[in-house]
Amino acid sequence: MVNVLYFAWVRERIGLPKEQVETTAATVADLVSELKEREERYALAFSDLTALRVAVDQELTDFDAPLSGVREVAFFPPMTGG
Amino acid sequence: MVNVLYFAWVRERIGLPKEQVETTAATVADLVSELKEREERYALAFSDLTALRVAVDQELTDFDAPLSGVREVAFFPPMTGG
Amino acid sequence: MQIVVQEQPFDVGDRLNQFSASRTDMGAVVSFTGIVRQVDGKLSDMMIEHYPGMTEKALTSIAEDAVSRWSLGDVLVVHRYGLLAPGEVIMMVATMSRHRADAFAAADFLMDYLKSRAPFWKKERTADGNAWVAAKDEDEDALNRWQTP
Amino acid sequence: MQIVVQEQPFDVGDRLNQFSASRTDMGAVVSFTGIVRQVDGKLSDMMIEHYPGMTEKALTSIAEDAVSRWSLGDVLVVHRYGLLAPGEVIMMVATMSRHRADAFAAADFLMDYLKSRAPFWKKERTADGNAWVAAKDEDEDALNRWQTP
Repeated sequence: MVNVLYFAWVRERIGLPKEQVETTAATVADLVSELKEREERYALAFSDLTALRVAVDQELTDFDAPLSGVREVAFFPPMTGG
Repeated sequence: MVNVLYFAWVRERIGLPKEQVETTAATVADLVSELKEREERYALAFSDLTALRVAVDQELTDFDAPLSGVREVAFFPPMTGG
Repeated sequence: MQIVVQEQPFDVGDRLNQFSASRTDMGAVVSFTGIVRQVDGKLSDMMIEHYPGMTEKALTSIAEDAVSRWSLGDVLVVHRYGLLAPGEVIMMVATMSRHRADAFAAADFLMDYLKSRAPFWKKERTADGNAWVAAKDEDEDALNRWQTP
Repeated sequence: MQIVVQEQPFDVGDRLNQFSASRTDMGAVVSFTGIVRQVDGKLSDMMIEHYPGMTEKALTSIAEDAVSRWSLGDVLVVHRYGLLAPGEVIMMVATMSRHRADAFAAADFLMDYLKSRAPFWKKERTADGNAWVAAKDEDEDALNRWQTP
């Protein structure tokens, strides 16, 4: 079980800020594949991975990051702080 | 007749901040030569021109600047603003 | 090092004065203030979303990186989230150092990293509709300035 | 453009707040504050001498140069002279621009030129005696960064 968080337009497209996901995915990319299978809104949100960033346990990482032992995965567009 | 101003350690060595000088010097360098002739304290203050800067009518310039029509000449060490 | 993430407005001048007064052995203080910019009178407001928890970690990590790269007396980062009107302060950074070069470089570095590596997202509401502010390629490129070979 | 040369202390925070609030179409404000730095507890005070008349002209000319090089909303320079104690503010510059790169570069530029081209001289009084602060070669070298080829 992993907490999945969505921010900005990813949150808007998927329609919720956070959910618990039952998964055995080995990597972030595997988790994304599982989510895309679920519903159209997920497929839409994850249609272009180059437009997305991912954080695992609140650290920015890549889509090939392993999910073993991970509590929290977040998907969001490129950040615009400052 | 030109107003000659001295700042920082140039002022201290010469012993006054400002004086009126009767001169027919063509350039700043000529004026410096005249001043050095006057007294030991002037010779001392102007002994190393590379350690000095000059402004003519409140604009930074070089020692070969002409003095024709000039009202004010200032001598000082390199500036340390900020 | 002071990292503050908050919804409520803050006074940049007060913050900067406090920061500057905290040390007497530092000769140089640089600050950057980011303000919601009015564009052609069209912007109604800006909603800033962030990632609570990760935001504080990311800002701390960026500030620690700055402290390791330059000789700094202290670093301050204050960043707001929530709804902001045009003219309101979004965030500030301040750096202090003995001599000016370190404080300037560190503030510049902090802003480049904050821009692309701190988890904030901005949505602008204008007369023409609402839109998420897109990240700029030039902001990502700016990070290359700080790569050590 | 605001150029102020004065003997009395001033409040950097207040000045910066006023400066920042004067425009709503600018998203970035950078400030630099120069402070009398305490060194090993030895400095009693600093006397800053300047060249009245030329100082204002030189500061204005440097600020105009910055305005011609970058896209700036406004420039502020405040510089004190007279007797200052450790911890007191000597001077500040502030710049504002739409995007951060201009404000950063302009503030950096202003400081480099102020350092070597504005007619101020500093004398430090310490336990070991009094001495004029010497100009540094690196400050003169810093000006080369801004030469356009």
